[in-house]
Formats: sequence, structure tokens, C-alpha cells
Amino acid sequence: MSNNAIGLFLEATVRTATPLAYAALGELVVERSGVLNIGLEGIIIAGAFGALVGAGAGGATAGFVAAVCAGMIIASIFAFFVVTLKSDQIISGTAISMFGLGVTGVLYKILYGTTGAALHTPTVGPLVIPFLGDLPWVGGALFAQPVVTYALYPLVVAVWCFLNRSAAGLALRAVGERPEAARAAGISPSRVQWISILFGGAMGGLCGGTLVIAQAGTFAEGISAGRGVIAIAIVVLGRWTAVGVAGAALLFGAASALQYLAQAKGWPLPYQFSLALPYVLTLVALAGLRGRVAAPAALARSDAESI
Amino acid sequence: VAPKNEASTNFKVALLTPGPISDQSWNGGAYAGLMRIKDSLGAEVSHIQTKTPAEFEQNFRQYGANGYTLVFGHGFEFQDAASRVAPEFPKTIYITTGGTATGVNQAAMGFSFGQPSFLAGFVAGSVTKSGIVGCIGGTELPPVKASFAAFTAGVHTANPKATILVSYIGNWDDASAGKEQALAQIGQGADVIFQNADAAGLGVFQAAKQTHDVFIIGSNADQNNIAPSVTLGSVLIDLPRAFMLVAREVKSGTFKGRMIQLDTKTDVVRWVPNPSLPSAIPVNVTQRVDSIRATMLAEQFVMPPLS
Amino acid sequence: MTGLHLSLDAITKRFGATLALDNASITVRGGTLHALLGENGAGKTTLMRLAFGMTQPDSGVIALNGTPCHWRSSAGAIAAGIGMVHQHFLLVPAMTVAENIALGDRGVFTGFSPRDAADRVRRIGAETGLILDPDSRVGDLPVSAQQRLEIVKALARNAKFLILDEPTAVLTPREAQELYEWLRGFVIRGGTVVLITHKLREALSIADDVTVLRRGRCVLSAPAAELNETTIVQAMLGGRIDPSPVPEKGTVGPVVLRIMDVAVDDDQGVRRLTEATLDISAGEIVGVAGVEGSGQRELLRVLAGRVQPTTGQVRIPERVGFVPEDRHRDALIPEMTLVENVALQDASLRTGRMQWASIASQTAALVHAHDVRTADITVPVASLSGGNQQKFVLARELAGAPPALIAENPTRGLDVRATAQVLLQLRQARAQGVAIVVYSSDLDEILALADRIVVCFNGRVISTQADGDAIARAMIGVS
Amino acid sequence: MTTPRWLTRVGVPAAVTVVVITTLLLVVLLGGFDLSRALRALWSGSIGSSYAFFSETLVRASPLILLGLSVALAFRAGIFNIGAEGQLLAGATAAVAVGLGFSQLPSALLVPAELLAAGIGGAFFAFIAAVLKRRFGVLEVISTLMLNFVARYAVSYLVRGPLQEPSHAYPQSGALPPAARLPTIISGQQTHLGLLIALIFAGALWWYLRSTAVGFRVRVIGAGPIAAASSGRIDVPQVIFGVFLVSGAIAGLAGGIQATGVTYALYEDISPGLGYSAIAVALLARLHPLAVVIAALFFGALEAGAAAMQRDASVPAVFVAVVEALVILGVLAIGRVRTQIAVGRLTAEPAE
Ligand SMILES: Nc1ncnc2c1ncn2[C@@H]1O[C@H](COP(=O)(O)OP(=O)(O)OP(=O)(O)O)[C@@H](O)[C@H]1O
Ligand SMILES: Nc1ncnc2c1ncn2[C@@H]1O[C@H](COP(=O)(O)OP(=O)(O)OP(=O)(O)O)[C@@H](O)[C@H]1O
Ligand SMILES: [Mg+2]
Ligand SMILES: [Mg+2]
Repeated sequence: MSNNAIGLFLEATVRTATPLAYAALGELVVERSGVLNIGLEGIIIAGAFGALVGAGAGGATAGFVAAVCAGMIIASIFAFFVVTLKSDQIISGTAISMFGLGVTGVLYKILYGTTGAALHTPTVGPLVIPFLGDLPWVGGALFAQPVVTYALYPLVVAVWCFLNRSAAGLALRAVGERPEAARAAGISPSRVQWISILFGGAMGGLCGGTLVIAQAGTFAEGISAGRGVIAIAIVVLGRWTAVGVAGAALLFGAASALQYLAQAKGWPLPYQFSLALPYVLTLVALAGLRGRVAAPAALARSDAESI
Repeated sequence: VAPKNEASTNFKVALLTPGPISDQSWNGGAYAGLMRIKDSLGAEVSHIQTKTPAEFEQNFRQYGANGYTLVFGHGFEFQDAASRVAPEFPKTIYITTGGTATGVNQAAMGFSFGQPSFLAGFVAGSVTKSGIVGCIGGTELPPVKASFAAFTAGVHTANPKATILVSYIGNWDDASAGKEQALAQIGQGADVIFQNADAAGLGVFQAAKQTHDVFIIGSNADQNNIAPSVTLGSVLIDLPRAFMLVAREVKSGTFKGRMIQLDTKTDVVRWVPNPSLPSAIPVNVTQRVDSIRATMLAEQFVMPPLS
Repeated sequence: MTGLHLSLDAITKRFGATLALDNASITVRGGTLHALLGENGAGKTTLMRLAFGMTQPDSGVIALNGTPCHWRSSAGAIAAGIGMVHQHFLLVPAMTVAENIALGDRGVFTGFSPRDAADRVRRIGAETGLILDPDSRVGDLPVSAQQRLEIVKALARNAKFLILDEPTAVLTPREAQELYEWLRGFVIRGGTVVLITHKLREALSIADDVTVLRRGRCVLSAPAAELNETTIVQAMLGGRIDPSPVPEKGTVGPVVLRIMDVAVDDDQGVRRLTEATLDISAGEIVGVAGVEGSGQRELLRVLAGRVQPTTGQVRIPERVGFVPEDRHRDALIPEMTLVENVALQDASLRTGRMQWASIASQTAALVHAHDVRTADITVPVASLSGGNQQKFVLARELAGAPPALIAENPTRGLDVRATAQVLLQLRQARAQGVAIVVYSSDLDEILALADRIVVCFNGRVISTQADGDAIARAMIGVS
Repeated sequence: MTTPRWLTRVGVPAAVTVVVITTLLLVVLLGGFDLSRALRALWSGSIGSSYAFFSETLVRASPLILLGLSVALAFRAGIFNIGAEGQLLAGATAAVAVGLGFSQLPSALLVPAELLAAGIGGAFFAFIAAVLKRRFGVLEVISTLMLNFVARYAVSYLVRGPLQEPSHAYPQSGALPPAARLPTIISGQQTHLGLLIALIFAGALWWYLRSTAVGFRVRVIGAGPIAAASSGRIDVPQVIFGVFLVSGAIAGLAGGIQATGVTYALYEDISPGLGYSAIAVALLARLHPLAVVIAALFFGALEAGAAAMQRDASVPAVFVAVVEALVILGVLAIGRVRTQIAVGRLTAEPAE
């Protein structure tokens, strides 16, 4: 492969990984607080829709703000059910997914009619960083991307620091591992989970926002296309750590980029094999990562606080 | 949305689509057809979006039981269910757009999508500078495959040495993945891309908007307005027209179960160059296209052997 | 007035049908050490959880230095300077010691530095003698280390008022001694302590005041100087304990458990036990002593057939009763009913249909014979008080007279009467010819119970004379 | 506490119900369609007529019962198998392959052979995840999820390759001959034998978990794996392996009855995410096999009613999704359904 081909492949890798990394970093924080948000799909699509409306009204920045807000609104419904009412997380998540997909479809229909929004949404293009952007191979992938990709680099560090180097992060992890112990230490598990779910909503919203404003430049009813589920898988693959999640998102991005490349190069294999590649590679990576992996002990436990 | 004047008639028409009607393509076109039947023929209409074969049959049966006169299953995938249900409800006429199954009260509409696809291919083959032309589909369905084959024949007629790349996105909604597939093909040198991916195809237009000197050809609906600056034209199926043809027959009682082939001559399928980009296609190419089209109208056109 | 002065007045607390506290009152004078005593299930833990804000009373007033407090969570109590050491540890197993210590530091932007937290752990260890490795994962720690961590956690928060719920139950006598000394010093420096314990002698020797609870009511409250063990036991039980006749020691029979040259490696491949050779015969009780991590844990599990040795020969019967130290995790399924937990024993050997009716009647008989206090045999085991869970495990493992029984700390957390009962049951089993191995961190208990004693030191099993000093020396490797 | 208990018990669900209904009305107002018509459609399309009940609701519920049982069994053993979707596809594929390959066999042999193949197909797909778990310590929650996608693309390939119908025009398998189809069990209705099979499995699983020693071991492992190994002396990894396969087989069987009882051929989109709905079904039933039947009926009725809302009340699909979501949330708020399992128990440790 030529230098250029590798560069393009890496660019596609980072582009594909970016929205996934947002959603997965949010989900990471949510899961570390003991909540499994299967409703992430609904949050992402809400973010995408928010971005469409916001960007249409006030430009790309407004689009991202609206995406975050939309994600948080859906997330707050989820939080109300699983934290306040202590309903089953998986059923609630399933319903929230459906709700997100449905409600955005409804609003889309109301605001844009049956003809849709087409490609008139403002978008953000790549912002090339001088010198770095011209580096061979990785220049395009790492330093000629939209701003949202750059924002991700410090975000990974920030999430890592928050979880591992702050008292609040410690409290959040304790809630995910053993809420009774957290309570005994004077921490309110409900409050922690509410906040983490809202954060997850904001990040899921950004995932949707990225899809619309930095990538597709449009909205379609199923545009989240299973990314919520993939993000949850990425959290597991990344072993519930910020750096691991970033790596897993990149791995998934790379596998997808390879898939695009395989098809574009006309490699002689059925296209379904190409499409299955990211999933198979993830499995192989997991099998290669032998060893003890444990989810947060109180994950998906809805009786957590009733000691 | 709700039917307003139901009193006038008991001409009831139903439509089953496999995807959302906001896709500005296959499904949106069919819904426009249904609306035209409602407005022009005063029919009472019903629409349901349903994707799984198990439900096709159930819904066909319900429409039959509820006295619908005409039921469209929008896609070849509906034909098995239609064949099973049609004999049970002889008073209801079942039409599938695609497929070949027919019966007393069952018809299949075939679109000679190959002819305009050939013309589009001819344009693409003439316009390409790199000699590399791409096709991007949602999933590999018979009409999509047939259209790509005819397109390929057209490209080779204009430019025998051209290379054709074919990629499938794997679904019809993921506009972001559609864009990545397009970027991967552009990375391989493609400078004209023929897309047939409904909502996901919007991403293909977006990719071209962000790249220099890449043109897109749309499918199914007139997609010339989606991204007028990069669209060469659209291979159009005038679904409202096609639906009206059948609905009139049914309403007037002249309908016979048969294979209804709709071609260039019926003006249901046609190649529509983008009027806002008149200079993109050289005049001599346009002339050649018109002369080939004339042979089609005269039913003298012979498709070159498809590889 | 020095220190924090806490009073709980006319407190009532119900859990469903259970009246856990019935108009109970207690006054803890600032700058004193107050012992809270009572039999299992008397309501001690519940009363102190209320004082710590973890639950709220149905009625009654909690006042600190005369000011009524209405804490909605333990955050309020912690802020007021109260710390609590929980009987059932409230630790986060997946985190390190240092992280558990830092947990509960307030503030959104407060940082967490593992190094500072580790220093804190070491400093407190140096001050109190409660030594812990700051970087080890709590889930991997033995129970006694977890107990130390619970105490260190409360101290790290600079509590001025400490509640300790049975803190010495799993400590070695030496560790307990060190803790008590430190507590006295804490009180002298102006701290206040409430100590819940079942070790009456110790309580009397270090407490200033004593309160006794019985069935949710305060039945005695007086300065320790005015009390003796007999008056306390009478108050606790509402009468005297009748000394049961100690069953005759039967004759020692054939060898039942035999291990030869056994070695055990742990998951990391570290050798935990080496060259272990031991015979245990029917009708004898062998006591095992040793400081934690000396190999006794592995020895007991090999004898119980729960761990396969890395090398060496093991000859044990198919069924061996086993009472593990962490009964909550290793012996019981708390959410399942008593009946199901009886069925759990040797579940792998069961075939065909479950004979629920007969298992239920077996359970009823066990519960009756061993005086397990429970509302019903179809309630979850989790609803039993800790002491009763312990009795229940022992009853189950002794059922049907297995050829051998292995027990770790069998009287941990039991009140005087229950302790006496357990010891009696072990002796009765010996009389019936069961081969018994008992490990206890309480040397006195082993000395009182065992026919012979082996000491584990550094992964080796050493036979020694049944003499306190000799054993104590062997335990620390001095001969 | 200041809030009386009864208020939280009754007040919160009541408040949520009000909110849910208000949202529903709001959605209706926004959409501009007729609410009473929509609700009537929901009712008449699900249980309001014998046809709706027997031919729509029950037909949709049948695979959901089996899938719900599959999920419930796995979860009971502490296995977080969310691969019912992939196992269903594998089962449907195997059933169709056998049905087409041995189409000359008499129906009495062919149909059982198809269903057996479906079970084996599902078990095989679970086997992959079970081996990954046991040998490589791969958490099944992610491996089964990934395998769902793999299954989808595998079916997509098969219906265009080895299993494609004879004319090679359409991405679907050939149609099963009548002898290879599950018979219907009520004349004039679409209810097929699969329903009976599903009900039998529900009863059998209930009996098995409650009354047999093996079933008891499964429950014990799910509730306390460490105590199961220590006190019960159970070979936990081995039992888990076995349960995983059985769970996969039941999901595969669901695919089998769907292919042989409803679609009569293999299609790419043969499952509209039934395997995912099944997780909600199982949890709503609190993993109780008999309750799974009821939960599956609820979901089946909801889906049938939802289709009727689109058809008869012109409620667009997206509105229908909102209504379905609100109904589920309403049930959650009123029933206060809580999880019975802690995913965190599922620590994967490679076997040594
Ligand atoms: N959360 C609870 N739910 C139901 N019952 C409870 C709860 N907590 C305590 N109880 C019951 O209240 C009573 C008092 O329990 P408590 O734990 O206070 O006893 P205790 O004096 O600490 O006993 P022990 O010496 O065994 O520790 C017991 O009968 C116990 O079963
Ligand atoms: N929901 C509940 N219903 C009934 N009992 C409960 C419930 N929750 C907790 N319990 C039990 O009540 C008891 C509370 O008291 P605690 O935890 O202090 O044990 P304990 O009585 O002190 O036992 P011991 O001192 O003998 O170890 C515990 O055994 C606990 O498991
Ligand atoms: Mg207690
Ligand atoms: Mg206790």
C-alpha cells in the first residue's frame, strides 16, 4: 500500500472512531457508576436530530450545543426511571431506545415534512494543524480532522483523570462497585448516578452531533445505525478504562476502515464478509486479550440502594 | 395525515414500505404515489412501514380482510407473501413493485431501470477523468444489482477501459457509513459515483461536496436538488406515475393480473440530467445520450452483454 | 465537656414485622469508651446505624452535644465527626486499600492521589499498629485485614466519635490488644468510642460505661466499675445460662483425613503450603493456629476437599463438612431461602428430582435443633441476623454426621450463649466420632477445645504441645 | 423519613402514569391524528378480535416465548447471553437448510428434523461464545453481541449464495414445501404448532429449574457462583457451558418455528430484532419461565396493535414506536420491575 493509501485508511479510522469514542466514553462513565444504558441508541439519535435543528437555526456550534441538550433530555428520562424509580435498567433502556428513535422521527416529520432535510445543514470541515497535518501517514488522521476530533484527545485524558485521580471519580466508581459502601461513606448513589447518566447523555448527544455536523451533513431516521450498541461493546472491549475505550474505538474504526477499503479495492470476497469484519476482528482482539476482566460489580443492579 | 373525506368512496388503497418514507428515494417516492392516488382518485389510503417478512403476510391479510381494493407491497421482497395471501382475498388486488409473481388478482411491476442506468453509465464513462467509476448500494438487492450492471455496461460503452468499483453499505440508513464508502472509493481514484442507498446515500453526496471534482448520480427519485453542485443527474423511477397507471386500471375495472413492465417508453423510468449543472456534461455526450434514448423509445435498444 | 456527647432517646425501629428497637435509649458521655452489649439480634447494630445516619428511626430523638440531629444519610454524621466500623464490612472489594480510605473525601474538584492516600494508610498504621498494604486489592485481603481496614477507614476521616461494631471478632488476640490500647489512648486524647462486642471480659476491662440491649430494649446502663460478667450475662439473657453437661470425649478411632507431602500453589504460582503431612482420626478435634497468610487457609481447604493440592497425596472421605470463614460468600446464597441453602450443600452430588418436601423437613429439624432464630424456613437467609446465619451454616454442615468437619473461626460474631452452643455442638460431634479440624484466630478458644494443636508457620505445618506459650512462639516462628 | 411510605408506593407510579398519558396525548396532538381511533386500533389489532388474538398476537408471541425462555435460562445461570438474535438466525438457517435438503421426507419426520436442526444451529452459535468464554475469558455479553452481527451478515451471504432460491434472482432461500411447514393448530387462524411447542418448553423449563437437581444447580450458580463452587462443590464452568448451549438451542428453535411456521423461507430480515425484545420479555417476567409466556403475550399484543395503529388509524411508524415505548415505561412505573441479576457477577476467568 502506498503512503497515501495508508494515510487515507488511518483518516477513515479516526473519522469512524470519533463518534463512537464520544458515545463510549460517556457510557464508560455511566457504567462505572453501576448503570448499563442500553438506551444509548435513542440518545445518539436524539443528539443527531438536535444537531440538525440547532445547526439549521444557528450554525454548527449551535448544532453541537443542541445535540448535547437533546442527548441530556433523553438521558434524564432514562435516569428518572432507573435511578429515581429504580426500574429495571435493561427494559427501561430498551424503551428509551425506541422512544428516542420514535420521537426524533415524529419531530423530523413535523419540522421537515415527508421530504426530509436534505443536505442544507451547516457542517464543520477538517481543521488542518500546520506542520503536524502534513506529517506522513498519521498527519491526516490525527491533525487534519474536524474540531470535535481534537476535543476528544483532552476528553480521554480528562475522563481518565476524573475516574482515577479525583475524589468525585473515586466516589463514582465506588457507587458502581458497591453502593452500600459508598452510602456508608456519605455519598448519595442516586445523585452520582443521575449526574453520570446526564454526562453520558451529553456525550451520546455529541456522538449524534458529530454524525450530522462533522460527517454526514444530514439526518436520516435510522442514522445512529446501531452505534449505541457498538459503543456499549467498545466499553467492554476497552475494559472499562478511558484509554482502553479510546483504543477499542480506534480498533473498531480501523476494522470499519479496512472494510471500506476492502470493498473499494474490490478485494475478491463477498461484501458481507467485509461488513462482518469489524465484529470478527473485535472477537479476535478479545480472545487475544485473555485474562481477568470484571465489569463494575453493581452494574445493572437496580436494587442498589435499598440496603 | 389522516384521511379527510372518506365518505366519498370505497376505493381503498394501501402501501407497505420496507423503510421510512423520509428517505427522498425509494420509499418516499412510493408514498408520494400513494398520496397522488388519494388526491387524484379520491381513494382512502393507508400506509405501513414494515421490514420483516413475517409481518408482510400479516399486513396483506389484514388489508384484504378490511376490504382494501388495491395493496402495494413496495419491493420484490413482498412477492412471496403476496402470492400466499392473494388467493384468500380475490376482491383485493396485490401489486409488488419488483419481483415476477403474478396471479388473477396479483401483479408485479417491473421497472426497466436498466435503460436509464445505462444512460447514466454512459454519461459517467464519458465524464470521468480518472477512468474509475464507483457504484454504492445499500444492500445487494436484485434491482440494485441489475441497475449497477446496466450502468457498468453504459460506462464501458463510453470508455471501454474504465474501472468500476462496487461497494455496499450494509443498510439503507447510515449516511455516515455511506459517506465513508464514498470517500474510500474516491481514495481509489473514483470521480463519478452512482449511488442507490436511499437515506444512507445522502452521505455519498456529502462526500462529493467535500471533495473536488467528484460527481454523483442519484437513484430512484429525482435527487438533483440534494446537492446540485455535484450531481450529474438522477436515474429516476417516477413512482407516482407508475402507481397512478395501475390505480386507474383498478379503479376503472380494467385491471388484469400480469407482469407490468414499465420502461423508458412509458416515461416511468428516465435519466434526468441535473439542470443546475449544465456544463458538467459535454454537449456531444448529451447528444449521444439522446440518440441512445431514441433507440430505447423505438424499442431498438440492445443492452450490451452484461459481465 | 470534652469530646462529643451522643444521646439516643426512646428510639423505636421496625423492619416489617420485626421490632428491632423498642423504645431504646443510650447516653454516651463525651470522652468515654462505652461498651454496647447484647445477644445476637438484640438490636445493637441497628441502634448504631441510626446514630450514624444510615437509617432513620421510626420515632425517638438523636442528639449530639444536646442538639437534635436529623441526618438523612451518613454524610451528616461523618461531617459531625462520627465514624463507624461496620460489622458486615462496607468496603469496595475491587478497589485498593488506599482507594477505600480516600473514599468519601468531599468536593467536586478535590483530587485523589494514590500516593497521598497510601501515605495516609501507612501513617495511621504506624500510629495505631493497624498495618495494611495500601496497594493491595481489598477483595484479595483476608477477613482480618479487611477488619483492620474498616477501622483505619474511620480513623482516616479524623472521627472524634468512633462506633466499632464487633471489631475484634476476627482479630488475633495480639491485634485486639493493640487496638484496645490505641482506643484507650484515643479516649484520653478526647475521643469518644462506642464498642459493640461479645467479649464481655474485654469490655469490662476497658469500658467506662456499659449498656446492655435485650430484644430491642435497654435493660442495663451503668459504669463498668459497678458490673461484673455475671450481672451482664443475666441482663443480656434475662436469666442465667445453664452450664450444659460437656459430652464425654469418645475413643479416638481410625484415621479419617490423611494428607502426605502436600503442597499448594496459588493462582500466581506462589507456594502457599509445603510439605504438609497430617493425619486426623475419628473422634478428635485438631486445632490449627497461625497468623494470617501462614498456610492454614490452604491447609483447611485441602482437608475439606475444596482445593486440589499442587503435589502430594490426599485421602479424604467423599463428604466433608466445611464451615468457611466468609460464610456470606462461600457457604450461603443470601438471597435464597433456608431450605434452598440446605439443598445447596453438596449440590453437585444430587441427581434426579429435588425432594423439596424432605429437604424442608430436614431444614425445620436443623433450625429447631440448633436454635437458629428465624421467622420461617422459607425466608431468604439474608434476613437472619449474622449470628444466626453462622449457626445455620454449622447446623447444615454437621447434619447427618459427616465423617469429618472443617471449621474456620466457627464462633466469630456469636454471643456468649451461641458461642457456648457451638462449642458444645463441636464436642458432641467429636463424641459421635466425627474427625474435626478447627481454626480460630482466638488462641484461647483452640486451647479450650482442641485435643491437639498444629501451628502453621510460613507455609509449613508444625506439631506442637498444647501450651499457650509454645503455640504463640511457634506462630511467629520462634522456637 | 418525612414522606409516608404509601405515598411513594402509590404516588410515584400514579404520577408516572399521568406523565406517560400526557406525553401520549401530546404526541397525538403533535401528530394530528385521531387518538380514539388509534387506541381502538391498538385494541382491536391485538386482542380485540379472535382473529387479531389468534393470528396476530399469538403468532408474534410464539417465537418471543422461546426466546424469552432462552434468555431467562441463561440469565438465571448468570450468563449474560444477549445473542438470542444471532442464535435465532442460526436456527432458522439450519431449519431451512434441512427442510430444503430433505424435502422428500414425510412431514412427520421432516418437521421434527428441521426443529432439531434449528436447535443444533442455535446451540452451535452459542457454542462459539461459550468456548470463547471458557478458553479465552471473553465476556459473553460482548461476544454474543458481536456474533449477532456476524449471523446477520452470514445469512445475508447465504441467501445470495449457497441457500439462494433456484432462480438466483432474489436474496432469499427457496420456499419450504408444504410437508416442511409447521401445521396450524386452529382452523381459520394462523396460530401454528410452534405456540404449543413454546408453551411446552415454558412448562418444562419451569419444572426443570424448580424440581430437578440439575435445574437447582443452574439456579445456585446464578445466585452465588462462589458458594456454588465451595459449598455445593459444583463444577461451575462446566455447568455454565452446558446451560449456554441449551439457551442457544432454545433460541435456535425459535428461529426454527419462525421459518417453518411463518415465513416458510429464509430471508435476510427474518427477525426484526426479536432477540433483543426477548431480553425485555425475560426481564419483565423476572426470569420466571411461566411469566415469560405472559410477558411475551404482552409484547406480541403490543406489536400486533402497533401494526394496526399504522394501518387503521394512519399513525405513522415513528409515532407507533413512541407509543410502544410509553406503554413499556408505563408498565415499568406501575409494576416497578427491577433487575434480578447483576451483570457484574459475570467475571470472566479463563480456565487454567
Ligand atoms: N434491614 C433489616 N431488615 C429486616 N430486619 C432487620 C434489618 N436489620 C436488622 N434486622 C433485624 O433486627 C433485629 C436486630 O438486629 P441487629 O442487627 O441490630 O442485632 P445485633 O444486636 O446487632 O445482633 P448481633 O449481635 O447478631 O450483631 C434482628 O432481628 C435483625 O434480624
Ligand atoms: N430486607 C431484610 N429483611 C430481613 N432481614 C434483613 C434485611 N436486610 C438485612 N437483614 C438482616 O438483618 C441483619 C442486620 O443485622 P446485622 O447485619 O448487624 O447482623 P447481626 O444481627 O448483627 O448478626 P451477627 O452479629 O450475629 O453477625 C443482618 O443479618 C441482615 O442481613
Ligand atoms: Mg450486629
Ligand atoms: Mg451482628
